[in-house]
Amino acid sequence: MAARAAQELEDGWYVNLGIGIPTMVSNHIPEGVNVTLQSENGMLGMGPFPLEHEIDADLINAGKQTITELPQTSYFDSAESFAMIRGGKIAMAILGAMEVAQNGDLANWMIPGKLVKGMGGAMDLVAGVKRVVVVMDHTNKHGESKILKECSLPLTGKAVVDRIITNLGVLDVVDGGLKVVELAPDVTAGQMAEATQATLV
Amino acid sequence: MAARAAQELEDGWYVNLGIGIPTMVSNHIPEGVNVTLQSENGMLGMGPFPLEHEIDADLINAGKQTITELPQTSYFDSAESFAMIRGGKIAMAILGAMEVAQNGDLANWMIPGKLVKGMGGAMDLVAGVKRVVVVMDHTNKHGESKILKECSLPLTGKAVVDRIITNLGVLDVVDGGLKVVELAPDVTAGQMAEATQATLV
Amino acid sequence: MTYSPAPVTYIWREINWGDDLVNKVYGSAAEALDDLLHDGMFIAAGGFGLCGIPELLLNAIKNAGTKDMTFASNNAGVDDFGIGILLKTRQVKKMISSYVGENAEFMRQYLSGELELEFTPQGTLAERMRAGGAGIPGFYTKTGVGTVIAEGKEHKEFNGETYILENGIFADLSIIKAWKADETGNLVFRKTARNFNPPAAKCGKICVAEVEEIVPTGSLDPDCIHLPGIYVNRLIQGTHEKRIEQRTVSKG
Amino acid sequence: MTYSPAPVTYIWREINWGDDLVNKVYGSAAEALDDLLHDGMFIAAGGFGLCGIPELLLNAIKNAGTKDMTFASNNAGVDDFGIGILLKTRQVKKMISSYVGENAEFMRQYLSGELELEFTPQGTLAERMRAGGAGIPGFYTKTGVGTVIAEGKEHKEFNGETYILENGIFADLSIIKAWKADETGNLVFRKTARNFNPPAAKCGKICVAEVEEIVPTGSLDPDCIHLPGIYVNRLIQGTHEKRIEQRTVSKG
Repeated sequence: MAARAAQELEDGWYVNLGIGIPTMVSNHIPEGVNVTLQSENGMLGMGPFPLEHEIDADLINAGKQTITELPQTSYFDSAESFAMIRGGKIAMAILGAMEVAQNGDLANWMIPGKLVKGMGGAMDLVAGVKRVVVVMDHTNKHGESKILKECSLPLTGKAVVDRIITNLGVLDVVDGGLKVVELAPDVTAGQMAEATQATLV
Repeated sequence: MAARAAQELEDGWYVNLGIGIPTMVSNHIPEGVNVTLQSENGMLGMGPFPLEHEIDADLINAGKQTITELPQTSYFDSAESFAMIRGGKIAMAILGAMEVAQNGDLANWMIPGKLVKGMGGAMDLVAGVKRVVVVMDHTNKHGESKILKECSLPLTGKAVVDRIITNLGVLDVVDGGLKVVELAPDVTAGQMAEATQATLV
Repeated sequence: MTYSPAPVTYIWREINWGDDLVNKVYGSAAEALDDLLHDGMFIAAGGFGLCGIPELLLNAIKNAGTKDMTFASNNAGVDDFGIGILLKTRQVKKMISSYVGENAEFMRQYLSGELELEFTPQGTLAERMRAGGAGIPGFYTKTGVGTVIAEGKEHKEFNGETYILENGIFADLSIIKAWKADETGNLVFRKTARNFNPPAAKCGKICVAEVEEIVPTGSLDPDCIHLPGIYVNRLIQGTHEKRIEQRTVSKG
Repeated sequence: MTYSPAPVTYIWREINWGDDLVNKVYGSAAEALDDLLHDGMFIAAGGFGLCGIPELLLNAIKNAGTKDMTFASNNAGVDDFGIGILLKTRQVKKMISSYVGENAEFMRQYLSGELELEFTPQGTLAERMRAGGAGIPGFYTKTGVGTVIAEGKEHKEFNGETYILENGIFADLSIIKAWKADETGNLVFRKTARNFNPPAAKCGKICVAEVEEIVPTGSLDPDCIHLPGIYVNRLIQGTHEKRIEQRTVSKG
């Protein structure tokens, strides 16, 4: 999925990759595609993890992991960082999700009754960036679809998702429901339909 | 008046001196009083006019005059400059005026029917800084009081002036009117009262 | 798991989002603006007085002959420099400014009704640009309460004090001037020539910057980038007149 | 004309505006905070995770024993570092944060009702601090529209889209951490340790900064001051642990 998600990236883009699965996307960015990664704690041009001797407590990403800088890196404060996010300057965000609805509603920050850690920058990202791509398993551990007619969990954003990439394929949010754009290898249209509660158009 | 106005300044203050008469204030800052002048075009720590060979087109004050920097100088953009003004970080502004009313209303930016140049940063300054001191002649060229019960000209700010320094003395805006704080040398209380249309308390 | 993708239809939330982030350096102001200008457009411009103005881009706009433009710019230049050159050629329909005192042609057109003028307090103008760039369509300020500026605007109480609602500025194009850029568009300004350039840069759909020098990527201090390259879509290098409005000196 | 002034009665618009701009350097965190702390106060703190947090000032607040405090801070530290140390001693009544996942004691107190929590999206929190410091009591944002965050907040349409009103944060005290300062309080931050420190600094009535090094005034580049000294009332220099939350490395 990370590799497939990496194919969403286009040369010259500024993108934000959410904490968790999507950070793996950066390991699969295609040759010749030069993207600049934003880290919402205040950095454009996020580099790879450091070598042991390069570790710097003042240089972390939004997941609080130690990272490195690149020649084009710039640093700024959190107000400026979210000004560019909210202002639509980021071309794309790739995020994980608990549930996505066919109208693009996204739930990825809390489960009522369970430990709530907070939304961090997720609500800002989905409200602000130009294009939101979700990367997640198609179903939960009980085999239930995470792609729904309506989300049951509290929302992170309303009608914000543009595309969903799962282990079964790629779906786009369009008028009236979701459109299957690709099927993963060895996945049939029937399997996709069966694993999807949302309306496919 | 500039010398008297300079006595308003206290050690350690950040102040903004308006364009015109008040800039002369900076020539009279008392010994031992270390104030930092803000220039609203994006500078703290405004220095004196340059020597001929020091002139720099990239270094001007809000009056578009060439100036110099000091060891403590910092530069920033206009949004940041007015963020600190609006946010009340500037201890005092000293400004010129056409009219001041007894409730602190200030008019200093336009005369209806005459050429209007614009308010520049004056409305932001009077709305934002902690203390507003006006320096002006007590009367206009027709001998009419500029210190009024109510302003006749369009306002720059409503109830914003704290103190007025004129050629006749110093007045403070208090409940119910203006209080004479000082009389200039050889000026009597009667002369002050006669030249002031506003209520003196 | 990897698999080959099928052809893809993108669903953009906006169309015009800056399609040329890779090759940002253009040969001239005219080339950089080539496909961006159209009559009736709304441009945000940096600069304070004649300091830090995008003089090369303004010249190119004059030469392009684009008409009926609205400019958000703190000042309107002087008769033969800055936005003044576009007033002379009647290319400007409306100005959003805080101070236009140095421009006689401006005043003539304004008083004769040829030119629209929206006076905005200087700090409100800077904040409106910054807000537009930050996705904030409106904010409350005390500036202008009780003055003509507040007329027709929503008033609201916060903690017992009255504030007015001001709107973010969203421009079609930003034109700005910086000191140095790297090839990715990271910008550094010099002294008070920074002024309105960063907020103006942020509020346009596309931003074109002119600089005195383009340096190799990696040679600017990443802790000292005034405007990150994400805000800069196109870049030109050129020679600037940098005219001085008021030459004031101390006695030596 | 000059004449000698009579005694003067000042009319302050606010009382508490920072009376000690001249001698900004204090000997220790405890001394710098001495007369600023009181039970029930509202503190804005810089830092993201454990990066760039004012660790010396937090320790001094713990030692001072100030109670019932409200903190606006993106995170709540971990159990034995950052704001976590004040949670352990039950000095905090309420947190305004976007993410508190790393703190078990926090969760225990929150779930048991001992601790109030106001979740604010990270960008909204940063902007609310910046707004408070900029004299903006409210602004509109799309962030959180249609979510629990929007409940009870004013909704307003701009250009056909719905936004919610968020309020500026006005704190009693700001505590922040920077890399270098000059003696006038001009601050420079290092890499991603800048984060919430500038917006947190701006929204307090008084700001106390801790730095790794105080350098002579004039030795910082005036074009590269991240936070001008006007925002910094008091200053201390000290040694920082700078704990790392997630040590992640590449294979060499």
